[in-house]
Amino acid sequence: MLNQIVFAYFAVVILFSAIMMITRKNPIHSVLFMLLLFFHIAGVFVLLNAEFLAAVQLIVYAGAILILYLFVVMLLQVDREVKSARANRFWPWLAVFGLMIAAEISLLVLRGSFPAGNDQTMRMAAGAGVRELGMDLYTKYLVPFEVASVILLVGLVGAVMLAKKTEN
Amino acid sequence: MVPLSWYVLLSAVLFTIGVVGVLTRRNVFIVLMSIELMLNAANINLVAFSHYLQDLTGQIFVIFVITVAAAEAAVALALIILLARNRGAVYVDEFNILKG
Amino acid sequence: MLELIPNQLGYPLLSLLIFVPAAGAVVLLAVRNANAARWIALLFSLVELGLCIPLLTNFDGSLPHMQFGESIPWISAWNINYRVGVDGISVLFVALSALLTTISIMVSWTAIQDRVREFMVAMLFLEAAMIGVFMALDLFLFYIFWEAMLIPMYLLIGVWGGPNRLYAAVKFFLYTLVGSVLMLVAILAVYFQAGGTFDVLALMNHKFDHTFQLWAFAAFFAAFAVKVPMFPFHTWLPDAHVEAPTAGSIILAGILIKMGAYGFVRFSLPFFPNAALFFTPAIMALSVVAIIYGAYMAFAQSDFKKLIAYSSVSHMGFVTLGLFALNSQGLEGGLLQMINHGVSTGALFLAVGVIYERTHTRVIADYGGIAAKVPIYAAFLMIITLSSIGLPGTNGFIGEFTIILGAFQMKAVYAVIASLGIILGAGYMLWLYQRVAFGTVTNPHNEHLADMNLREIAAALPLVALVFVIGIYPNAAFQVMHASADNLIKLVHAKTQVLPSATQAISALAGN
Amino acid sequence: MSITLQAFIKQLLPIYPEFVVLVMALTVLLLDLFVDRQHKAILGWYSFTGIAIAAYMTVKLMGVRGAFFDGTILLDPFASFFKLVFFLSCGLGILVSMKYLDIEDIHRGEYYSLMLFATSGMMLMAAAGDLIVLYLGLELMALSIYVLAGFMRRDSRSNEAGIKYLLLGAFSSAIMLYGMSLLYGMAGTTNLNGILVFLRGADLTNPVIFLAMVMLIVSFGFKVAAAPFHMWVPDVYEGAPTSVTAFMSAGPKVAGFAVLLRVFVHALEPVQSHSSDILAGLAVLTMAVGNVLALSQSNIKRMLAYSSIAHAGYALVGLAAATAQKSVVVDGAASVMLYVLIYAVMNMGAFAVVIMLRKAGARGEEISDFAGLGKTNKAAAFLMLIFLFSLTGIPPMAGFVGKFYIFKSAVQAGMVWLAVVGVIFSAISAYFYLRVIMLMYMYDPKEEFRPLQSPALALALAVAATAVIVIGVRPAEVLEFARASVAGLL
Amino acid sequence: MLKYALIPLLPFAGFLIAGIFGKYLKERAATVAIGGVFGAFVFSVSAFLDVLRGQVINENLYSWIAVGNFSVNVGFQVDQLTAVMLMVVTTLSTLIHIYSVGYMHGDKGFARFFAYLELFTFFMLVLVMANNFLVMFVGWEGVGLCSYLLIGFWYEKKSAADAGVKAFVVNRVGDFGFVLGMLLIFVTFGSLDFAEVFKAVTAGGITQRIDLLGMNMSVVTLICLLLFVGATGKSAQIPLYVWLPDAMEGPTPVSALIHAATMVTAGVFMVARCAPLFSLSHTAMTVVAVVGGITAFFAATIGLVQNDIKRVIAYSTISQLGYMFLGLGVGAFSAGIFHLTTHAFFKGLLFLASGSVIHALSGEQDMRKMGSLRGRIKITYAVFVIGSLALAGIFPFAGFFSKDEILWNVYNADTLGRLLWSVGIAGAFMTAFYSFRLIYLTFFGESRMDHEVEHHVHESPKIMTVPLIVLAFFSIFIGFIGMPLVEHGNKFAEFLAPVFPAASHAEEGAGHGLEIMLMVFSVLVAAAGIVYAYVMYVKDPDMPKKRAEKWPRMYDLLLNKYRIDEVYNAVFVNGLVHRLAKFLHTVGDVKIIDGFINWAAAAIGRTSERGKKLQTGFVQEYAFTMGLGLVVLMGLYYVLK
Repeated sequence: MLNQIVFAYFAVVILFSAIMMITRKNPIHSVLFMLLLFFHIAGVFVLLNAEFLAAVQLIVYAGAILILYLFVVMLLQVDREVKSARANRFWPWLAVFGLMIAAEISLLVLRGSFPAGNDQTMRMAAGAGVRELGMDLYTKYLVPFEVASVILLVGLVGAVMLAKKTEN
Repeated sequence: MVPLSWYVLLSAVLFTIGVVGVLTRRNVFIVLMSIELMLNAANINLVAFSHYLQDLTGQIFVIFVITVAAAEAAVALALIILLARNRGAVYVDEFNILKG
Repeated sequence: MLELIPNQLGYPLLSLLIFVPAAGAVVLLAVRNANAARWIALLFSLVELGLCIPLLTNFDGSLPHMQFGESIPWISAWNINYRVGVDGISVLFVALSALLTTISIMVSWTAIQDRVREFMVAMLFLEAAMIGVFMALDLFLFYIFWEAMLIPMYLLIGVWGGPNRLYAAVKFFLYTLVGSVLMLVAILAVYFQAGGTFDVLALMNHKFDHTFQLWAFAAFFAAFAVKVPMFPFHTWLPDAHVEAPTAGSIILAGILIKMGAYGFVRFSLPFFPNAALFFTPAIMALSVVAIIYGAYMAFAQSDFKKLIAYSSVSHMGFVTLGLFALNSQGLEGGLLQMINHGVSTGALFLAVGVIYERTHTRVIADYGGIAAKVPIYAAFLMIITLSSIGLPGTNGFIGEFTIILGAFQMKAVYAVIASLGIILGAGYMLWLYQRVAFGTVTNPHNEHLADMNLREIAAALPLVALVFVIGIYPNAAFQVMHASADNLIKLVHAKTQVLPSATQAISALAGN
Repeated sequence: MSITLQAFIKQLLPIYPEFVVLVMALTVLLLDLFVDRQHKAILGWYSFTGIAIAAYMTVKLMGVRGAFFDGTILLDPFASFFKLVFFLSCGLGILVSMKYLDIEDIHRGEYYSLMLFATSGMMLMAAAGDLIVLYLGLELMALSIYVLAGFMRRDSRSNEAGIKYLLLGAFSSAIMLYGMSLLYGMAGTTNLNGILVFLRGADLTNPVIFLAMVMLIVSFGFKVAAAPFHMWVPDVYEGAPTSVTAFMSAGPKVAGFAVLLRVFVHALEPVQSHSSDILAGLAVLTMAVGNVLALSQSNIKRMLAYSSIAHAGYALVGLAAATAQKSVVVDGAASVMLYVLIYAVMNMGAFAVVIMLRKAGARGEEISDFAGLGKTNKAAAFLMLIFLFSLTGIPPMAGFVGKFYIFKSAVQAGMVWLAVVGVIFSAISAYFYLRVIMLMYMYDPKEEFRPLQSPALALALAVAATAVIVIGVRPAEVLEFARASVAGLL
Repeated sequence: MLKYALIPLLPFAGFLIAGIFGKYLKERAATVAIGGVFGAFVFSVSAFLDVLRGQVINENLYSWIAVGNFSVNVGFQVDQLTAVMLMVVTTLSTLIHIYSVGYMHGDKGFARFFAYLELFTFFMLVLVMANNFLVMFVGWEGVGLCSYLLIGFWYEKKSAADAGVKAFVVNRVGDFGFVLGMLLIFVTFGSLDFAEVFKAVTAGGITQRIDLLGMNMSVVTLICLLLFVGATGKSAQIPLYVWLPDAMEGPTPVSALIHAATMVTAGVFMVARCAPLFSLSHTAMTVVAVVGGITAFFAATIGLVQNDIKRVIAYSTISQLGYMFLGLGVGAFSAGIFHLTTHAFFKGLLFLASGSVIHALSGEQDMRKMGSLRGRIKITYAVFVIGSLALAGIFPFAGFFSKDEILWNVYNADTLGRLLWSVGIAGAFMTAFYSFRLIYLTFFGESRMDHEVEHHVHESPKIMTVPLIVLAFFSIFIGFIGMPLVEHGNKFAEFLAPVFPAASHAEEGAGHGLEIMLMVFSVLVAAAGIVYAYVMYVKDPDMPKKRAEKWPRMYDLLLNKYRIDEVYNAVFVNGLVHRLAKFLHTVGDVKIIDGFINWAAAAIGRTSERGKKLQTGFVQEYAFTMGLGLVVLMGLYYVLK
């Protein structure tokens, strides 16, 4: 019961801040709502006994990525944003279209059935989950882990290569 | 007890909001963040499932998703900076020399 | 049933016939000098022609079987073999292709000045493909050659053609392509229906179920009818002919459009006899329409080449009429008429080319009265004209008469209408001749026209000779066909359980 | 639990090729610091040798089969076949790049390392036995190519291509991810075999499964440029540096088909009754869009972009056939594999010729720039002739063999209608290919110019042309190879 | 055997030599040519003698066409009928060759002319010697070809070229019937050999009947009618006679040889050859007789008023051919052939003589520009009169015997014999009238010549006059070979008897008395014609004008040959061919077929352009399209499940 209330709270805030995020004129506001959203998603993760992920969510997403966004947003003059239209001219149609997608997905999802899982905390105590995670990550998912590192490298190289001031 | 379907529904709606954002907003940053919304929707799914399935794969998947998102964001922002530099364009609908 | 008699000669004759021109094309790629290119091309085409001598002398006309057969596994996964052979139906066309290619090269000697080497490469490549089409006994192989022909022909028209060549070239290419891709699908369907074989002989023996036959026949028809060309798929032909260079027109009229008819005989009839019978009324109707319609079109033309092109439509109408009469007169007449048309129309285009090279106009009105200036040319043109209007003693008569005879036995009314076509034929051809050769010279340019030179006469003579040889002793050709033709008819009737309707013409004439 | 080095090396065996490519990519980055701007081509040849070595290893590993790293990595003929195709396209891509990069003045080490990264990503996609690896491989490839597309930093067209590709790519992979999450939620595992096992026992009317399948189709369809997910293709192809366009018209598309085959023929095999119909529909739409829109293009790169869409359509026909009937799986899949191989070769060849026309000053991308090429540069024109007829599917070029096999398996699967539609569209396609030939041979050159020439480019053209002719005339071996490689899927 | 083969081959050899080496031979070509035909003549004589000795031969040279159950040989047959034709053809051919040497002297196409004549002789001989329909058809079309070439001999003259084409095409129309006839013969009898076909016929048992356009007729009838269509083409009978008058554009010797003596009689010969067939079909015979009779009368009426000397003779030819068919039609085959023979000689004579006149007047053909020539060119005058008397059928000239035998048979013919007989008599009257009208206009009255023409008038050289004299001799005496009222029938009929079925002989019909009466009557009629002509054109020269003014319509109609040519031109040449062709081309090919093709192409092009517009370059619209695709696919769940 309590869980449900907590979940409801998180869900409401998440959806609210999402909607705010995509409707703000000023991207900086959007970024801030995004921050809010991430926090609450982290909360949902906690609710699902994924404390480690919650942490990652906060540190990487909120801490790193969003801040990066913030920098760039500020780097490029955004005051233009205030004057000009925020959405392209079809936005009402697209909103309706969005509702269609939502309806369809949720319809299909609800009509569907998932393998009966029972909502109980994982057998290993909180925190121990992290070790399990680590073990899997470095044994079973070794290759993907390495690949992920390469991806980051590519991102790095790419970003530097593209964005660094042009010589000559 | 929170039924699984609630999480799924939440993620579905979040996903949709992301889609709408991608489709409607002119500001490229917000478009990018909307995509992040969609990713997060997927993440919620993954974590929820992994919880209900008593299986960690979902969580691991999420870690990778976040990593990728970071790299993607880096490249994206680099390109945006280039465009802003070369053409002063930060609006998605300003990227339309190429068409036809 | 038909079988493939392995090649008894010490050397792979048919493969040589296919690959000698191809080799010539490759050799030419290395040549720079235009004149050298001409001579080398001529040399190779003559060698090819020489190879036809053992082909014809060693061919045993008494057998219906495929001779000089060669069969090498090619793509075993699809059960595709490099399988070639000739029978009484195809052997003559091989020889004709070789002859006409040589002649085309000779007439292009001075007419083609630009990119001579490429031109000759295209010619030889084309020859290889054409000969391959007539020899292929594997549907896949056949289709390869069939399509490969398009490339050089497209270039011949497009690069060395007249002012409106681009339109003509593309029209030719697309028209033919659309037709043949449908055939491709049908070929695949046939392959699976017959349990995974492209072997023509095996397919001849396979009995397809009726509805399948209808569809497959229709698809093959799309390809062949366009090539022939049958009414109403003929409109690419005039354009192509008008724009193509002389050599192109000769090959186009002489060989390419025969392949449609050849396809009917080689594939459509033996594979899908029931469908053939089912469609016969429609096809014969289309044929007579083509005969009359083509003749009328010819009357309306003011362009030398266009007129001849439309006359081809009319003549090919005779061919299809004969083939689908499904009796030996019609079939053999049709086959002979294919050769005749190759000879006569080839010669006609040669004649046009000769005069065009001097005057650079194809407008009939620009001529008139040249008979006085160029007597040899006039005589040549007269002979060909007569052969094309089917005067007895020339090849044209034999073909048309036997065809009409065959058609008459199948359904008399078609023969009657077709004979009307003969009257019209005489009309437009003689009118053409009159406008070109008779009267007084009206166009000052023609005052000092040079008569045919030795090279041109040399190119023309074999055709003139054939006109009379076939006209006076057609059995020489018929004897080669008999066995194969009879066998084909037997096959069709055996598969359809319909007995040859030799002399029911009386009732046919009565229309019942 | 400490493991000796040998043991570790031994463990890595199945991913040696990927390993090599990655190592080369990294070393290129390092070497870049020591090579001055005039001699960057060295890096090109260096990476080329890397590709060669990787190819050699892949061939060596042909014998080994199985699932490694807890089933996340598969080593089977199927994967090997595609790896070789990737090496082919990457190798050709590198060869056609060198001179071009000089002209564009963007000759940098990163270029080659990114190509290698992209290649390794594709290899992982082909070898993935697990949704996670698949996702990461795909992202690795995609990310590298986003950067490559935007590689001409000072050219805003290139930047635009990059950002467009990135935005849409991220969008599509978000959709894919959502689909994957649902799949995971159903099956409880991300392992492809696990998913197969689950679906075998599952109730297939469950809409969630369908939803997941659809989302995967959308995102993979995006990668292979299937309509209606194709719209990025023309823009990105036009904007990106031509050499990159050449590369990405081959590599990523082929990788996309590798994944499509792996997922829809193998993992989602039980739901084929649905996927097959959908794929057939997409195939028709794709062929239509590609061929029809290509007719009215004036920019050769755009034209080839649409043509590549059309070719994706043909390949999808084969895929639909493969998923339509159990009896056709081998031939259907093999036809797709053979087709993408041939397509990669002939398309790279065509782009190589386009690159030859790139001359300082003019971009040389207008179709009209081909006017009179038959006079000014016989060899280039003749090669282009071969590639274009091959793309049209006229024998005796390889393109015909590819199409033939595709339509053959379609007919075999009883999809005659699909084959008919396909051949009709390929007949239409003849028109716009012929237009180029027409310009080359039937018009006179606008102005004299010396096309780009370099040993690398010559080598690339030679390889492509020979391959096109040889496969066209003697397809038996390649065909057998493709058929044998299907084994990995079953 | 060789002997017979040589008969056609010698002229052919002559043709090849004169044709190929004409450029070098020049006038010597004539010698070659004459050698050729004379050789043929010699062998023909010997062949004729063989036949007289009763040695009829029928030999096949080689198998020509053999396809399935259809097989035709190239073969020759020399029986009585052929023998007669051989004599006629070779004799006239030789004479006319000789005559031409003088007539064509100095023409730049001299060698070509003789080559053509040789070729013609060859084909004509093939025609008469053929032993089956197909070989006969070869000669049949071959002579047509030569007539085309010779009519258009002076091809610079448009009218000449036109006339040639007209002749050929009109003949083709006839041949259309001939060909169909052959086809029907083959499917009925399974062969095209005369011998076999006629054997089958006489054996009887050919009873198939056909419903054609509602009429029910026997196969034989249909065959005969079709063949007769061919005959009307060659022998210029209604409705296909129109080409013959125009054929006068050719050089006069050609008119003599081809359009009077030989080729135009091929139709008659062919019907006679097929006598066994025709005699089986009463209907067909009637048709032949009626067409012949009408043509005889109709052509004569036109002949009355023509002013071109050659055209008058041309129409008289048509009319005489009509008589021949009239005879054949009533079963008097030998009579028909007899008239053919005599006609060949005197009509050949008339043409050559007129040629001599034209030659004398340096090319003038209009009788209104002649007159009072009888003193100036005596020989020509003399032979002209002889020829005309023969034509008019005055005793004892050749025409008398043959024509009267025909009329006598017609009179006795069962069906509408009397009617046709009276038509024939009327024709005879007109014949006499116009032939003497011609003589009076040309040789009597005062001169109406232009001056320079006048003082160039000269008699033709020996080489022309000698043949004239020879022909004149024949025109007088040839008739006696068919003299009636002698012991057991006339020799000619007797000679030909074996090749013809026993015709209803007049002897059975009525006694000699009636026959003599009719003869006298017809002679009187002819005489009347001559006198009337004399009155009109010598006694009272402006009488014609009065007559013309009295019946202007009538006169006009005759002068313009009933405007048949105009009608044919309007209906067939312009209407059914050229107009229709233009229409079909513009509508059928250009508008409909190509119209559709180009429309389709354009449609695809438009679609392409429109489609391009969708590619707006806006990322979000691309994304939207993807989303749309997603939605649709998701929706498919409800369709597919």
